[in-house]
Amino acid sequence: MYKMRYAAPRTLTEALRLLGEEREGVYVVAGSTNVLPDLRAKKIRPSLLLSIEKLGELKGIHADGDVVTVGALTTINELLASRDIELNAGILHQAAQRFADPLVRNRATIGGNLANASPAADSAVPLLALDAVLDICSARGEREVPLSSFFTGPGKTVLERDELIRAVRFPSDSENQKAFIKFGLREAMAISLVSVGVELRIQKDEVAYARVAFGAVAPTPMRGFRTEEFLVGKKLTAEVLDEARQVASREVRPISDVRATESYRRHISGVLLGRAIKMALGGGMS
Amino acid sequence: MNAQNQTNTRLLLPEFEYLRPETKAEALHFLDQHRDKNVHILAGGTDLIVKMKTGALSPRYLVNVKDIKELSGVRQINGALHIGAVTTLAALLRLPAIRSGYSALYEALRSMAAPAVRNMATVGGNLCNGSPAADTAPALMVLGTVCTLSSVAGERRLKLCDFFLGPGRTALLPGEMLTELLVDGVRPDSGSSFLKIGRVSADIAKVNIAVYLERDGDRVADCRVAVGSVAPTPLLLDSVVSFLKGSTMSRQVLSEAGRMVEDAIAPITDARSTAEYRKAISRILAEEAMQAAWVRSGGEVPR
Amino acid sequence: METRQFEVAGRRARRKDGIAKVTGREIYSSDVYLPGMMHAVVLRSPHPHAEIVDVDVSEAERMGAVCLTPFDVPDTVYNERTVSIPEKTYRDRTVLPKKVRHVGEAVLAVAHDTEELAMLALSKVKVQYKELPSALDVKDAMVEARGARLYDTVFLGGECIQVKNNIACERSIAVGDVEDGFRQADITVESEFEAQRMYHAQMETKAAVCAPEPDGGITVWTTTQTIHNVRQLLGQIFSLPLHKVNVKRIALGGAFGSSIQMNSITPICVGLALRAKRPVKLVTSREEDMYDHVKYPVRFWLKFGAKKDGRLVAAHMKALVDIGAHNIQAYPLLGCIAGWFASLYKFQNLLFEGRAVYTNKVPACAMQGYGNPQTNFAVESLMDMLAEELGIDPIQLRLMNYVGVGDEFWGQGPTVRSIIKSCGVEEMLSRGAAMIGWDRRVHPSQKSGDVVRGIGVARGFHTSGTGGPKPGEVIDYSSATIKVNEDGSVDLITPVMDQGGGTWEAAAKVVAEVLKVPLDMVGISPSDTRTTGYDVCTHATRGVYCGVGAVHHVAEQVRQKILEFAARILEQNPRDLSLARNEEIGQAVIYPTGLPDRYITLGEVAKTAQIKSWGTIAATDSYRQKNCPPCFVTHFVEVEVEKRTGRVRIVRAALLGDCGTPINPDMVKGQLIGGLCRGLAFALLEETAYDSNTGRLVCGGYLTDYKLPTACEMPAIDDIMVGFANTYEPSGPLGAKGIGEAALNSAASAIVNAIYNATGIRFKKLPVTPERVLEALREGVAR
Amino acid sequence: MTEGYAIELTVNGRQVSAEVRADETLLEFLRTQLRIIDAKSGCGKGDCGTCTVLLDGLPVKSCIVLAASADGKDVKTLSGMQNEPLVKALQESFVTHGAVQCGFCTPGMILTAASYLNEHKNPSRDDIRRALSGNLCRCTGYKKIVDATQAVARRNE
Amino acid sequence: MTETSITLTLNGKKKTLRVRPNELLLNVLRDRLFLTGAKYGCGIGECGACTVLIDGRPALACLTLAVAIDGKEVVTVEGLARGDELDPLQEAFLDHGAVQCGFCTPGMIMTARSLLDENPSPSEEEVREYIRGNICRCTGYTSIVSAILSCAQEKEGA
Repeated sequence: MYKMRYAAPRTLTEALRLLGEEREGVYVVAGSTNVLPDLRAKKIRPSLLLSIEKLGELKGIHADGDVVTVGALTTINELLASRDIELNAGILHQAAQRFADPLVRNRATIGGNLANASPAADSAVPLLALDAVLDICSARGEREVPLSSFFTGPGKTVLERDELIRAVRFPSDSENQKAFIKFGLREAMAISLVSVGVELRIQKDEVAYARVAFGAVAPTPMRGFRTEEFLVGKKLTAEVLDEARQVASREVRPISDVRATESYRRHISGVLLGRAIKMALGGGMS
Repeated sequence: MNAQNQTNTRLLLPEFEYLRPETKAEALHFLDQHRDKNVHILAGGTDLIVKMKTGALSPRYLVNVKDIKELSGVRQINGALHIGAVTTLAALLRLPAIRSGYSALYEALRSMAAPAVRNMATVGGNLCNGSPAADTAPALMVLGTVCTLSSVAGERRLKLCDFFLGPGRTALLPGEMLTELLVDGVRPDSGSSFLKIGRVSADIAKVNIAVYLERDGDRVADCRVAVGSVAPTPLLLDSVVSFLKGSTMSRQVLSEAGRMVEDAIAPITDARSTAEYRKAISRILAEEAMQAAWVRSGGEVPR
Repeated sequence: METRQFEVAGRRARRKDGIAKVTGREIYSSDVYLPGMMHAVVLRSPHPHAEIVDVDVSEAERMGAVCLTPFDVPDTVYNERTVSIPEKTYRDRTVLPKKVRHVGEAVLAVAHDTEELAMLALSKVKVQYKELPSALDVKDAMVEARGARLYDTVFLGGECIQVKNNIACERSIAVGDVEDGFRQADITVESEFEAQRMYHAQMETKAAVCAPEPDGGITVWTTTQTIHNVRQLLGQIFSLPLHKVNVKRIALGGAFGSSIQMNSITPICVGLALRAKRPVKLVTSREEDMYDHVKYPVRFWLKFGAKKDGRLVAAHMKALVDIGAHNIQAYPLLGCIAGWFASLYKFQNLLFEGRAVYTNKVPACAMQGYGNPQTNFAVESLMDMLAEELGIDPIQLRLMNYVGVGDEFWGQGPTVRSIIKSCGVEEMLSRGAAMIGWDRRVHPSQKSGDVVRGIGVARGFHTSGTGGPKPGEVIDYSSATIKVNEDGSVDLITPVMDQGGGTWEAAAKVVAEVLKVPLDMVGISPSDTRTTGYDVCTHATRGVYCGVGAVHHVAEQVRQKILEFAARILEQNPRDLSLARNEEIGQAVIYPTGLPDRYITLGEVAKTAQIKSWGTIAATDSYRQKNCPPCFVTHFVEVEVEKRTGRVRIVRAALLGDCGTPINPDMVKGQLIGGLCRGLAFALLEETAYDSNTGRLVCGGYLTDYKLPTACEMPAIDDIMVGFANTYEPSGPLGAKGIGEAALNSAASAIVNAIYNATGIRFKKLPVTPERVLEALREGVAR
Repeated sequence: MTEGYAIELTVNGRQVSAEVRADETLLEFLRTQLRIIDAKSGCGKGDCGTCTVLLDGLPVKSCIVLAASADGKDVKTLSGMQNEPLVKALQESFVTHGAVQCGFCTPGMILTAASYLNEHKNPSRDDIRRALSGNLCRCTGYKKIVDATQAVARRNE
Repeated sequence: MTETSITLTLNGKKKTLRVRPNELLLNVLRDRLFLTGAKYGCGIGECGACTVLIDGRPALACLTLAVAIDGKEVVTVEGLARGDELDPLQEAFLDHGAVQCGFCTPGMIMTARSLLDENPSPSEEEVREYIRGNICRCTGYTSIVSAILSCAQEKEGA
């Protein structure tokens, strides 16, 4: 008979120990907003639910100088409520506002959202745009992984079985101009059809720095490297924007599913990119 | 009935600690450990739990000995019965040896409560409860039962007739537990009998009486007579014994002995019966029990 | 036998609630569990008589308990039993009186998340009493000088009246001229008799669950014989409009009268729930229950005058009832005792003087018979004494004087009378005599040995309901709703409670009989006070005669509608249609009379009525019976007395019942045998004795020392013979009358008469315990 | 040996200790073990909000919260907040504004509204709509729910 | 008070519960598991309304500590019928009108069940003796005794 145990260690060391011991079938739970539906749908059949909720070490938001560190257990609503985030990672703040719904935001954690590796993960897109880095730990030690190389496929990441995300770090983006747009089927509780985040710095009318990220248009949330390349050094004229849209539409690798078709997603990706850039620049086009 | 002592037989209040020793030794250890702290042994619970519910007892520690294997069951060692103290009444009733050889005990057990209670209640519990009306008491007394009282200090043996000191009071010392009853083997030409009168079939005795007889031809070679519910403790009636011993059995002897039983006791009037009634029927029961025991010992029905 | 004309009534069938009951799935009030429910316990008085000076529940409240004290419940003065018209109803109590009048009277109540927490909180409550002189003996009570004064004033109807010498009420009723009657008598006999305080010991202790509703109303599940009277009392006490008080009809674990009034805990539970704004459950412990109610104990003085030939010419009865601390309808009780007395024999001239007196003991209330078994014990004992004086066979004397067909019968005191239309007295006396072997009966003087046997007879009766041609002082009517479903099955909705005797079965059978549907096509709907019309109470043996009478009345209306709808379909005149039961297809069928092949089923009629939008075939109505026919019983009992121990054993019994058509024969049988068992308890075993110093029950309220008969006290199966009189009550549903209370009424009397026949000793005080027998035998020997 | 996980928590103000399955949801625990039924089960995967309860004061969807993770926490359902003025006000306002139709979403809706109004003094209709966006209602079209909530918000100003 | 985890087999299913020492089996069955078949009648073992089978023999749930049934097998009236198929005794109680108010019925049936398990062909006397701890206030027992006897096997040679 299938049995499942539950453990809620109080220290990180204890959690990592359990994680290390339990080879097969251990499943890490934080806010459980994804775990329970998956359990019910029998998508997962863990032998141990390892709750990390009680690990104080994984909580809290620290902004020192130009680096912001967000504990993996930070809930989306905690992000929203954080002045530091609003000031230093506005794009993340914007994304958080569109994240699921107010109730889920009270439970869902940023670490969970990333580890779950949904192609549409709403927090991934802004964090990619923010060039975020993950602090990953295990009983064996610590390592850091750029978010851009964290995702390896739908629900897949570079996380080893015995590893936990401890925190997310990213440079403060206070002087960048940025925008996040989520395109879903409804205002709340929607899974994105496409989401786009951009971070730009304009110097002498030219794009000096560009970070572009897309959600729900590839097996993983993705950086729009080609689009970034295309943008850097350019003056953002209407023509350039038009072209940027096309670059983006070509760069994304969407599929057709219940929510939208591939071609529609490609098209929308371009459109959203344009809007995002305009939003970022506060419509101030030259 | 005031706020402090109002009872509620629907539940037990959380006023005690529960200890469940695995072995006799562990049980004795617990008893010793809490000897001064109002510790009580829980076996069948049919008396103890009732007393707790009705406010007659409020133990601080309950030591549940019901499941200790070494304390239950009956062994027959060269004729004699070694009865574990937590053997249930039902288990004893099912024992062919008791049915065939120890009529008094068998009849006492059968007269008690009802099957559900007999499945729970233990023989040791019935005795240690120290009720003057305990039905197994007179039966086991006339059968010459010796009890083993154990403590961490060791064991001691005591005649059952010396075990009862008063209502709810026994010879058990703090830290002691009744662990075994030893009943002699059945002698040839012997017989025993138990009789009881209650208000209804399943009831506490108004009077109960047990008789054991050894017959030598038409003479009573030896005998014992015990009565319950007529004094602070179950009584062995030596006066009657000395009269019966050696006498040739007859109707007159029976009725004389019956009269002596009636004279020997000074019962009280309570919720269950009156002193007068108890005296009157103790005589009747005595006669009938003596006759039954006599006949079982192989004697003729006296005329 | 008339019952043969029926296809369902009079035949054995499994009771509809049977499966639930044998599988443990029947839900009684004590089995109701609601989400977020609190559990309550009641603090009860340790004193027989005391004022409550002050209560301190602060500590209990600190523990999170919700408390209800005499100082925060409505002080509406009410009588917990509704039976008489208001102007004849005495009222002396409130939900939580500020003065306790018997040990065990509720002082205050405490609710918490669990019963255990409630108990712990209760132990922290402090109450300050001012003890008052108490009266435990009824004779003392009547001498106010001795200091006990339970009430200064009580209410009678609207007016406030003085209480003197603790006398709750008195009634004097005369027929003809008793003095003159005794002057005509050739012979008189007289004696005193005493019937004890006996505890109902219904298996389910009192229970109540109250859920406060979001609209400010309440839903109540409680042990009761009358959901509507409970509803009205609760509405009155808590000033709630009745539509916001819903009392659910729910299975009852026995009552025997103990739930004929609203249980004392019911309003306490409601008060707590309204305070806590959470559902509250309150179930009494057995010891509390034994301190809550008891059978009316009565002391009689009775005198008969008769002619040499045995014809009665005068009778005079004085009855003194020790009602305990509250007057739970003692006034109608006195009237009923008069009626039970007046309606047993044709005394020509009679005088009844009854008095009910308060004492500081558990309040007395109805217990199966409402004074009838007590009265019957006195009358039937004195009839045997008279028979002996006259040298007439007891059966002959009874046949000579009994009240029968054409005579006037008092169904519930002097104001509820009707003419008897069915009577099986003669049949039962003769058949019973044969069954028991009356001819073997010899005079006690001819018996010897340590074990003697004796045969006794007693006849009794009870009313079937309290209907009558005139309204009288007693309320009685019932209601019912019957609807035919679209498949031809039938829903029956009745407010009548069933204590287990089978009233609901009878109702279902009557519907099946009248509408010709198979019994298993009749469903007894759950019901409550919101969905039903009024029914006074399942008391006075009225369940079948009155309650099912109303069902029968409504069923006839539904029958008419069925025929009218069928007529439209068959294009016939309703009068030309026949309604019949067709077991093969399991339906009632309707066809043009004489053309059974052209039938349509009731299901088809109902379905067509739906499709064509004619409406549902249904009817709702109320109905009052115009009579109160007596259901007669006769008990023949053979006892064995062990002279050396005084023990009495019933060895054989012949139980005869005249309930008109026995709609549920095996249940009528069950009632008669159950009656014998409780009669045995009443005659030989049970009494709630009090400690004269403390006013507490000697048994402490525990069944350890209040012994109930077990299976071993009853005679063997083959030694209990049951017979039904072959009668038909024209005014009853399918010719039925009641049986319930009658089943007990003459049982004890027969046992006591049998003991006399065995020993030659006449016992006039119940119970006849071995102690009393032995004592009497010894005195007898001594004298 | 038990597979159950022992938890102790406060539910509607009362201490509860119980054993739960590892995969038992808080909703399941409340409804089946404690028989608290004002939290409803609408979708079982966090999509509808009828199961809303307050966990340490925050509204959450109890169908996607593990019962085990409520260990040591404080859980409140609507029935446990009957005496809170704001909740009372919302309940009355919902009734007077006809914001209740089938009523199945109402407990969750009121809980969410209450916890939001506790934090935000004078929200706009949009704020309220966003605050309630995790609670679905199929009957009312939300307008009257927002009206009812806003009416209370105004009173609280 | 400390809670203990106990495991019992209840009506054929393994069940693990945390109980406190003062909790009575009857209250655990009724208040916590909502098995309300066993009734409270007197609380002190005088009426038998709470009779259940513990390890196959009748016992009184009102006098049994829940902690003390760790590892034991408990059968309540709810566990008697096999699915929709009633126990022969349940059928017999229905057919013999042995049920009136029904409050004693569950305990009565459990006691009768164990009687027939111990002694498949009891005499009427044996039946009465065996059920003497189960009080019924309605029926006068006759119908109950008949119902039980109707389930008894013919004695060999009888």
